[in-house]
Amino acid sequence: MLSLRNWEFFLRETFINVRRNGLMSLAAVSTVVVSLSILGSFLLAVVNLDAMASDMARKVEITMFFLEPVSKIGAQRARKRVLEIRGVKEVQFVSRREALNRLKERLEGQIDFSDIEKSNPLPDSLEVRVFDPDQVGNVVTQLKRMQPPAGVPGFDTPQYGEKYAQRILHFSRAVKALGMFTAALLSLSILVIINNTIRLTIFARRREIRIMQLVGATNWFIRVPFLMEGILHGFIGSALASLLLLCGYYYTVTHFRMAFPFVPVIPVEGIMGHFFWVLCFMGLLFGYAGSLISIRKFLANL
Amino acid sequence: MLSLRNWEFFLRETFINVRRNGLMSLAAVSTVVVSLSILGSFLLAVVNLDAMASDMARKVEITMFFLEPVSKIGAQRARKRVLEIRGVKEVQFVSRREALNRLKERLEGQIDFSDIEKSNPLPDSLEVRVFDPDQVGNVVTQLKRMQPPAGVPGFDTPQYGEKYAQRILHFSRAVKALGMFTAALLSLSILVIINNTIRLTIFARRREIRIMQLVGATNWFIRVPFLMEGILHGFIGSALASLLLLCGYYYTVTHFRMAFPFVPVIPVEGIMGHFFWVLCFMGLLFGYAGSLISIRKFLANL
Amino acid sequence: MIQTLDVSVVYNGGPPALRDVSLRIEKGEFIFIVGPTGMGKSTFLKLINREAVPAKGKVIVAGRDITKLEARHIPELRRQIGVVFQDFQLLPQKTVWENVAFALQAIGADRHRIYREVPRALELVSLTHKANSYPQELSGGEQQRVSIARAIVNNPAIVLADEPTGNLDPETSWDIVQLLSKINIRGSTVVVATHDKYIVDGMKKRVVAIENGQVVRDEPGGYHHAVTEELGILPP
Amino acid sequence: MIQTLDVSVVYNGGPPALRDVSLRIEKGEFIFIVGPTGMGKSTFLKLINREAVPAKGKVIVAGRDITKLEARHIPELRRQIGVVFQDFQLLPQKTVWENVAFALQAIGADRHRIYREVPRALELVSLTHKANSYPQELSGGEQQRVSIARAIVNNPAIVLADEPTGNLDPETSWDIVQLLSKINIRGSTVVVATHDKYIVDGMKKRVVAIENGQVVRDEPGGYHHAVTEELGILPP
Ligand SMILES: Nc1ncnc2c1ncn2[C@@H]1O[C@H](COP(=O)(O)OP(=O)(O)OP(=O)(O)O)[C@@H](O)[C@H]1O
Ligand SMILES: Nc1ncnc2c1ncn2[C@@H]1O[C@H](COP(=O)(O)OP(=O)(O)OP(=O)(O)O)[C@@H](O)[C@H]1O
Ligand SMILES: [Mg+2]
Ligand SMILES: [Mg+2]
Repeated sequence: MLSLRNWEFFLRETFINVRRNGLMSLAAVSTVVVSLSILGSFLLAVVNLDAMASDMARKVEITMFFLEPVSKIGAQRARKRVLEIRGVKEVQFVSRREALNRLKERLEGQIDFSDIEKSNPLPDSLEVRVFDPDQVGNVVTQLKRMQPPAGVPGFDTPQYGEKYAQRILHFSRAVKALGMFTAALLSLSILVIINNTIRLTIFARRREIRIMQLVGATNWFIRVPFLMEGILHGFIGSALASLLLLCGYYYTVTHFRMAFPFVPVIPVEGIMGHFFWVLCFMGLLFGYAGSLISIRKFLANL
Repeated sequence: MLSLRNWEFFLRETFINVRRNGLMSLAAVSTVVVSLSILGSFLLAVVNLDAMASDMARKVEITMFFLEPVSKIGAQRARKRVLEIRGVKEVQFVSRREALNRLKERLEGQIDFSDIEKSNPLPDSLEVRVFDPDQVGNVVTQLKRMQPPAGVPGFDTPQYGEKYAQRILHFSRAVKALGMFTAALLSLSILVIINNTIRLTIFARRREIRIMQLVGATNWFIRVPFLMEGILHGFIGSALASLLLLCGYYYTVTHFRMAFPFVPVIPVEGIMGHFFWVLCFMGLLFGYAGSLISIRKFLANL
Repeated sequence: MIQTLDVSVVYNGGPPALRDVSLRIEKGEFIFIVGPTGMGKSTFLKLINREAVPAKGKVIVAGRDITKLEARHIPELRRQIGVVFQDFQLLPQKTVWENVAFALQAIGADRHRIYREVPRALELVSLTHKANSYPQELSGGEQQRVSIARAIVNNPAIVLADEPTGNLDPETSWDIVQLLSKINIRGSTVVVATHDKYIVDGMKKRVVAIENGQVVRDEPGGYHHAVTEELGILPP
Repeated sequence: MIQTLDVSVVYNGGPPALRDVSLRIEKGEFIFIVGPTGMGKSTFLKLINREAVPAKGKVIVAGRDITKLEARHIPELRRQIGVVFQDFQLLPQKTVWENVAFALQAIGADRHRIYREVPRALELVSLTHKANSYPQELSGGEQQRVSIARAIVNNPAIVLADEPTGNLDPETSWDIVQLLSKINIRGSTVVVATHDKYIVDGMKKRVVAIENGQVVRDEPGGYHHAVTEELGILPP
């Protein structure tokens, strides 16, 4: 039934319709552009927020205090041992001296350090970072079990801001969940909007559909050009939206980085290809779904 | 020209049109609902983010270290003096003992406090909070100039996390600016969407407009029912959106508070009245503007 | 009084639909416009209610050259003219009653007048029983009669009827023409474009024949010149 | 062969538009349906292409009871029927050429056939020069002829013409009826609903008169019974 001849007809038909219904095409495309831009911006924001939250979570540190002062070589050995534990990403040795310097910096002006500096009550330590913040608990358990290598003093119980870590983790998970939920809701909303728009463009041509039926055209013959039109509108709209968003994102990221160099943002290159195609696919899908749903109603009363 | 009789006609006309064009009315209203819900959610998020940022900024503290240990009465006198300074909101006396306890808590396990506890190298201090984080600089200047009351030791230079405060302030301002900018952009997008939808509903009835012109109806006579329809659609849509958002917000806030009790969120009561009316007004305005812009085109070719 | 002076109408780039047409229709006249299909009858009627704007020439209606009318004054002109459109032009979302009433509402008539005139007009075209139907629910002839009722409901000074009997049987056609005639006697100028030979021959009124956009005949009599001669009516 | 058996049509709740109509139209017949306006002629034609569904009775077209036809088989039926609609039903977004071509495209005709048949059909109704115009740019009679061209372009087994000459002058009307007659001679069954007394009287074909939804006369002859008697043609 779907011969080449038909496809030729449908293609010509679609382009003619788009051209002759300029106003409606414009309305449909601009609605797609605007609504997918909204959706896209939101997705970009969520992706970044998620990256930030993960970044925060990744900063959770476990500190292993040596029970006694340790030699450089001993520290290195201990460090290697810790690095072997699964889930550990990074281990840094912090000497008592360094630790004191850090403390001084932090409490500058609040404490008179002259007394303390002489005795230095701070111990040597290892700072452990993990790959996956979810694994902190596991890593700590293993750290507790670990035997220090020969010639190296043992460790105190591993310390980490348990409450803080929990909170950050909680937060990062909430961001992810909320982001996904809201993205789903927003996608649905955008689908409603695009569907409404396409429905109205078809509604404006309901008489034509009726006439085609009267002349003996089958429903699929009438439907195909409308579907193709929906797809075309969706695709053009989403391609424009993608372009707009990428430019906007590039601009924003550049400025944001200058203003907040300490906040991690995903670079344009990191999302470009992927994002572009996802959005175009969405536009296409929404256009198709919108016209499929809408035309059904008008084809009903044969 | 606008007699009572006309208004009666217009009102009846509007309601008849809305009823007879059920499908179009549904499309228009649901588009308004969805798009204003998006806008509304965004505004709610921005308002809350802004509140959080302000809250953070408000937590910036200035610490005044006494040069020598101070008596309770002396501390009270000094506190009063500081409170008189413009822009100061709150002043709290922190004794050396309290300060040490706090430090212990913060550095738990990192330092052996037995040495320090004996000598306690921490000074007595006043913690000063300001009303407006923008005023921190001013307040500090005044604190520096301040003479301590008689019988009270002087102060060290006031200390505050200058960099941190700047950052928070910067951040809070950025949130506000970005929020406003994005809100404006989003509003514009929503206006485009609603305008497109209304334009399509009018487009579907372009022949009717032409017929009315041929029968001798003036443009304003044709226009008024369309405008009223736009307003009605906008109003109904926005009222529904408001309701939806308030319910959703109430639900979200309740759950969010349970999950993150330390994050300040604006309670439903705080936004209810105001928000409801703003959104309805927006819907009304968008509906009106949309139909005004759209109908113009179709009235042109008399 | 309606008068056209050397009027030509050109639809975007095509050959002229009317060429140098000069015609004078007196107040209170009853006139038929006849001619083969696609020769310019409707275009001539459209000139009078300014649906069409001439490329050249003057169109004078009630002493005013309406080719220079500003857009905002067009409704005033159209309110003095009742038009039976060849394609009816009924509002699809309105019932028969509302369609007829709209012509009165548009001129700002009060409730009282509307409730008096609309039933009367529907009565005249025998459509009282279809008052609450929508145009799509009517037969072709019924739609045509709604268009007629709307055209005459506000007693316009001028009635333009474009093929008002194309969808009516001979008996009903004759009734409708009698109705137009009655309105004419009450003072309205009536211009009827028609293909209905029976009616034109039967009425023995002034007949203007348009062919290829030009007036080729203008005399009282029948649809064809032969009939006019047969009737023994001489050109004035 | 078209046959209706005790068919009644009721439009949502109103009085029946057709009442117990039984009519048999043989293959290759040429038949006129006449009757006053709003009495059910169009409804009768709509039964045949299943635009209208009877409340009661059977409608048999080409040996099949189409009242029980499934929705997806309706296009097959309609492709065998060319319809001249009373209100033309032209696609406003398509040119004259495209409108006529659409009837062929819908039945899956190839390019070659389309490029051969469309110009031929336009030629038959003398509209070759308007091929690239849109329906809104045509006069009433021209639109009507486009509708006719579309109805005959694919040589349908049945042609239903609803008031095909309502917007045409007597000469053109006669040409169109001759055209339908020619198509009839080539084998199509032709059913014409009309008010045109000239044509019915001139053709001397079978005439079915419908009044108040019922067949009140069925005989070869003229528009009115009197004419039939005058012509000296007796009912079969
Ligand atoms: N809007 C338009 N755009 C382009 N051409 C037009 C337009 N309206 C009419 N024409 C052309 O002008 C010519 C005269 O049209 P008009 O409608 O005046 O004819 P008519 O005498 O009323 O014919 P009919 O008896 O068929 O109604 C026709 O050839 C027609 O195609
Ligand atoms: N869709 C519809 N809904 C309701 N009533 C209808 C519908 N179509 C037709 N009718 C009614 O059915 C009756 C017959 O209509 P039909 O169109 O068959 O008449 P007709 O003989 O073709 O008249 P005409 O000569 O005026 O075209 C009319 O009274 C009409 O009002
Ligand atoms: Mg005409
Ligand atoms: Mg009919």
